[in-house]
Amino acid sequence: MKKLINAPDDVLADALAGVAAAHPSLTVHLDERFITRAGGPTPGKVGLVSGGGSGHEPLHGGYVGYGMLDAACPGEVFTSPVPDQIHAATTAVDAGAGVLHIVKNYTGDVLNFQMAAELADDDGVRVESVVVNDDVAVEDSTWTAGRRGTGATVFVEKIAGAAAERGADLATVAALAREVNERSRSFGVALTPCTLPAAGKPGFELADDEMELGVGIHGEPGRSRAKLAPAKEIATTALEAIHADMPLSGDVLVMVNGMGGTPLIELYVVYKAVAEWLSGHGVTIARNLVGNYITSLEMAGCSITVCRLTPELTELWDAPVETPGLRWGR
Amino acid sequence: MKKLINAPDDVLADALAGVAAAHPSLTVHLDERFITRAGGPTPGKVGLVSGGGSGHEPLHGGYVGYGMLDAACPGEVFTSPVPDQIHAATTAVDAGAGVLHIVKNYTGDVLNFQMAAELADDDGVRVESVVVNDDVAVEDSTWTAGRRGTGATVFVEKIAGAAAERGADLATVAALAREVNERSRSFGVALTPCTLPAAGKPGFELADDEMELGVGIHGEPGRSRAKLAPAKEIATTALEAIHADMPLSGDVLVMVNGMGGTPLIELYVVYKAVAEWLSGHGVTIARNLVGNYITSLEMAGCSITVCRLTPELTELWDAPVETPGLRWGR
Amino acid sequence: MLDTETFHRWIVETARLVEANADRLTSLDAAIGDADHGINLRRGFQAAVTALAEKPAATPGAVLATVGRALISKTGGASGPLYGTGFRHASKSLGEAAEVSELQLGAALAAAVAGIRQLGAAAEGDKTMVDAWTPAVAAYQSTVDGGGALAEATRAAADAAEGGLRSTVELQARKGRASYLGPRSVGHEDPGAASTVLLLRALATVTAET
Amino acid sequence: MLDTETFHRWIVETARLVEANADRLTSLDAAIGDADHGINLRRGFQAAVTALAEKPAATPGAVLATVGRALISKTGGASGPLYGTGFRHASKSLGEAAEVSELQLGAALAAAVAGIRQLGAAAEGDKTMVDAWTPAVAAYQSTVDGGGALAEATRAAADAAEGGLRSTVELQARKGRASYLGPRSVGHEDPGAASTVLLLRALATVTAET
Ligand SMILES: Nc1ncnc2c1ncn2[C@@H]1O[C@H](COP(=O)(O)OP(=O)(O)O)[C@@H](O)[C@H]1O
Ligand SMILES: Nc1ncnc2c1ncn2[C@@H]1O[C@H](COP(=O)(O)OP(=O)(O)O)[C@@H](O)[C@H]1O
Ligand SMILES: [Mg+2]
Ligand SMILES: [Mg+2]
Ligand SMILES: [Mg+2]
Ligand SMILES: [Mg+2]
Repeated sequence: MKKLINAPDDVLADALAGVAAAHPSLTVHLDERFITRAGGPTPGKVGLVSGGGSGHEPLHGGYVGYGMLDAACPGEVFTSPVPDQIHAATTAVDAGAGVLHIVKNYTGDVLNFQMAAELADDDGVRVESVVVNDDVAVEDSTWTAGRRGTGATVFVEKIAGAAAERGADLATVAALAREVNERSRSFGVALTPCTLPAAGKPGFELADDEMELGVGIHGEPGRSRAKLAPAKEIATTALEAIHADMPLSGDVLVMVNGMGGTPLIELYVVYKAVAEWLSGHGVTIARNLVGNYITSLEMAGCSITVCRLTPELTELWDAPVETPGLRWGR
Repeated sequence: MKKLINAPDDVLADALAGVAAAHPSLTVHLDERFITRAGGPTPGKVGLVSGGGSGHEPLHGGYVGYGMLDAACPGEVFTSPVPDQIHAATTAVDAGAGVLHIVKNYTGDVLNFQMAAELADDDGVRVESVVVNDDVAVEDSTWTAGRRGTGATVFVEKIAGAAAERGADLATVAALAREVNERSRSFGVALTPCTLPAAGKPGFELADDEMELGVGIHGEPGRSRAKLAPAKEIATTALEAIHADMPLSGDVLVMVNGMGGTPLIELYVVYKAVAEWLSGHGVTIARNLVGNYITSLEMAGCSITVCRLTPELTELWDAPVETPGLRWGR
Repeated sequence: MLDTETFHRWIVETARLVEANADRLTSLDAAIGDADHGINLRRGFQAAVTALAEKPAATPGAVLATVGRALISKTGGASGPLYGTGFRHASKSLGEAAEVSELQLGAALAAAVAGIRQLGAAAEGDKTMVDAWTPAVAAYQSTVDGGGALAEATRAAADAAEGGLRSTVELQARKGRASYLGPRSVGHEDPGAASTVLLLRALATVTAET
Repeated sequence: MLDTETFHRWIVETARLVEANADRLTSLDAAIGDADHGINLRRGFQAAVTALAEKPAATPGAVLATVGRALISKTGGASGPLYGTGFRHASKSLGEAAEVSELQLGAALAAAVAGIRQLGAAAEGDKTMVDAWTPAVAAYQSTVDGGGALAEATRAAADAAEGGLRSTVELQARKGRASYLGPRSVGHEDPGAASTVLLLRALATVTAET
């Protein structure tokens, strides 16, 4: 295992201290393990709290700031946060208008946020939860834990964050968050595995000519192994899977996301293929992101997320945002 | 070789097409291989042109836009651009106030920019060149090609770009660019090599417990091989090398830069160590960047760049910038 | 009758077994999950042992309440809330009792599995820790019902958990992270079922001489 | 006397040798540079061949002018401007001549190396292509001065370039990317010197029967 760390057990604490040192706009609660905006809660505004395992940076801590999250709760690497830290973050950001929990659909995240919501409820904080489940690589049936939450989380946090910033109430912000989730789908592909610092060896193995189609953001196996293919074919596989699940049309927001170990030049190669496929299918990319937005440690690969926009969603997407990971308009 | 590409020979063309599709704010001259702002040259403004081998994204194309570059000339992967494309870019962005070439100090880049400057001169375009040479890993003596240009390029492009945007003349912009370069030093460390698409195999080899201290951004060997060390030690080695060459004091701008294959969480671990070392030496980090700003394909590792700020440089750093790779203030 | 000390030893022994088997648990999780189950439980049970050491509990129920709280606060993942809730339900079932009979222990184990099933909404056959817990509790109960000694009953529980663990190999996961794999989840032991075996094996060990 | 056709064949033969040796050139560059010399030169000489095919040159000097321009426009790196400038200087030295004598070729080669030295500011011993060019031009000259035939002189040049290449192994680089290595550059052949050998070997081949 080759990592720029001090000791496997210190990765999260050290990284949080680094975030604290790097970003005066954030307050990092090192002991309780959550990150808030430095200014404290915005009076009257609905608070947005997200969280999940670490190792997906800039998600979630990098999305705390004006126009996006009020707090992020980083768990250990690839492990959901615990109820205490979510509870503490929820209480810290409540400004009387209630708090929205944005939760990626993994049993661990769901259970821990649920327990935290109950604790917050005991304190009289109104909490709504939206569960993000956009990954078409896994079946969504009542016989499974449902789809995984991946790239759409970035869209949900941005758009719900913009609505909250404008003063929308908790029910409205939650409804928007759910709408974004419902209109979004993702598909990921891994070329290499990644290694949990505490485990010291890769979570799975891939032959030199293999890729994992439909990989999860924690390196969970996906739909199938396949021979490594050109970027264009990979993009087609991903978009066909998305399109089969949610027919694409009209204006879309597209993210071509790097998983941490893939250089930007390759993401642009993929983006070209994505743009060509979509325009060939009569779909217009109205907005896009190309870069590392929700990663899986040093995994090589990419995920593609598509959201079918409405004029309202586009406008909220364009609204100013000022976070370490996403910034425009101020 | 595992890459998200279509064919090794198509990487650059495909990536440029992807950049064109992704960024309406840019015009990508696909045949002539250069990137300009979509709006064309800004009347009366000094034009800033940079360029170099591809594979360092977001450098340089990602820094074209308001407050930074007017044009970027991407060469083949890790190969300097050719005079024709630099000449074309120079002519395209000249708005009568002359053009500054920002060149990283490699023989190939220097020679090709020099030839382009002569061609532009023949057309009556005034060109000044600043050669960036901030890498303390290699000796700067009259007996060598001098130091390599690395991370300081980002600082030079940002600060000179801000000055040009404010209407400074060519001599002033060039002098500022040189000042930033002179006040900046870098040191890089690689944990893994990277693979040129056209070569198909890694440019060098590192054992499982080895790192390359002082690595170049093209995977050039550095000062020495060493046993992989904790992040804190690596940061200390880098900062001591920088400090030995240019004693640090006062306010600095620090970049902890990922080389393409290193996850952000590790960069924050390094940033913590950097912040502690600097504050232990009475140096104040006034501004910082943590992320992938000048990469080496999928190489794992990081580089640390420090610039000794002046009030003027800080103000220019803070000025609005709107590029795919760096954005704030608008 | 089991005293507070025995419950304390149960947790220490569980922590020891988890530590010794952490890599195996993580490997199982690598096959059908995200390769952290051993890491999670090690963190959780270390926290439980520390919590008990820092603030010794006065009753068996208090031991389990502390453990449940520590697991929920420190484990993370799916297993943290599930085991934590199990211990809290068991604790409530024991109430303030200073000593615990085999019948009371049986009720506590039943409460634990009920709490886990309620929170996780998993049924038997879903390839989760429930597949180890359910036969274990049943085996304990029937041993006690048949007049077996406490030591016999806990051993029967551990053995049945092991049987339950083996049964998970053939199953397709319908809950938790492994369910994302669909048919590809077949052919592997469930990590949570494997850790449940350790927990019950530890119980059998500390009650072996009672 | 060498005609336009021979000069054309020189470039085609060079392109062939570069193609055949591209991996070796790249490996040499991997050791002390950035592992692209073979890739760069392949691209450059392919472009030169294409340019000559698209717009046939009328004189030997025109051939070299086209090649110089193509190398500068397409190669990139340090070697592109250096070789390109070399060919352009050689072209200027040949002027409009329709046929080239051994004396004229000698002057052209001398002009090439002078152009390269001027642009790159490298001296002999700096571990660059200059270390192959310089003895090659000298050997060519002294063979011709001694009354040797053209074929002999070009072979002597290629052999001397090879000697120059071997001499670079012991040298520490003072120019180009390899200079960043300091003492670690010792013990390897210089890639540009190696490609210079190919260029001169190709010249010897196409002039062997003259
Ligand atoms: N809904 C559920 N009900 C019961 N047990 C579950 C459920 N979901 C997961 N588990 C158990 O949790 C184990 C995984 O725990 P762990 O790896 O620590 O958490 P995570 O899956 O969040 O990484 C599984 O092997 C399974 O036994
Ligand atoms: N200043 C110089 N003068 C002469 N030759 C040089 C000089 N710098 C570099 N070279 C030659 O160029 C070769 C490297 O070419 P190449 O790998 O194509 O370019 P780059 O170094 O830009 O990647 C070296 O091996 C050396 O022979
Ligand atoms: Mg987990
Ligand atoms: Mg090169
Ligand atoms: Mg797990
Ligand atoms: Mg080279």
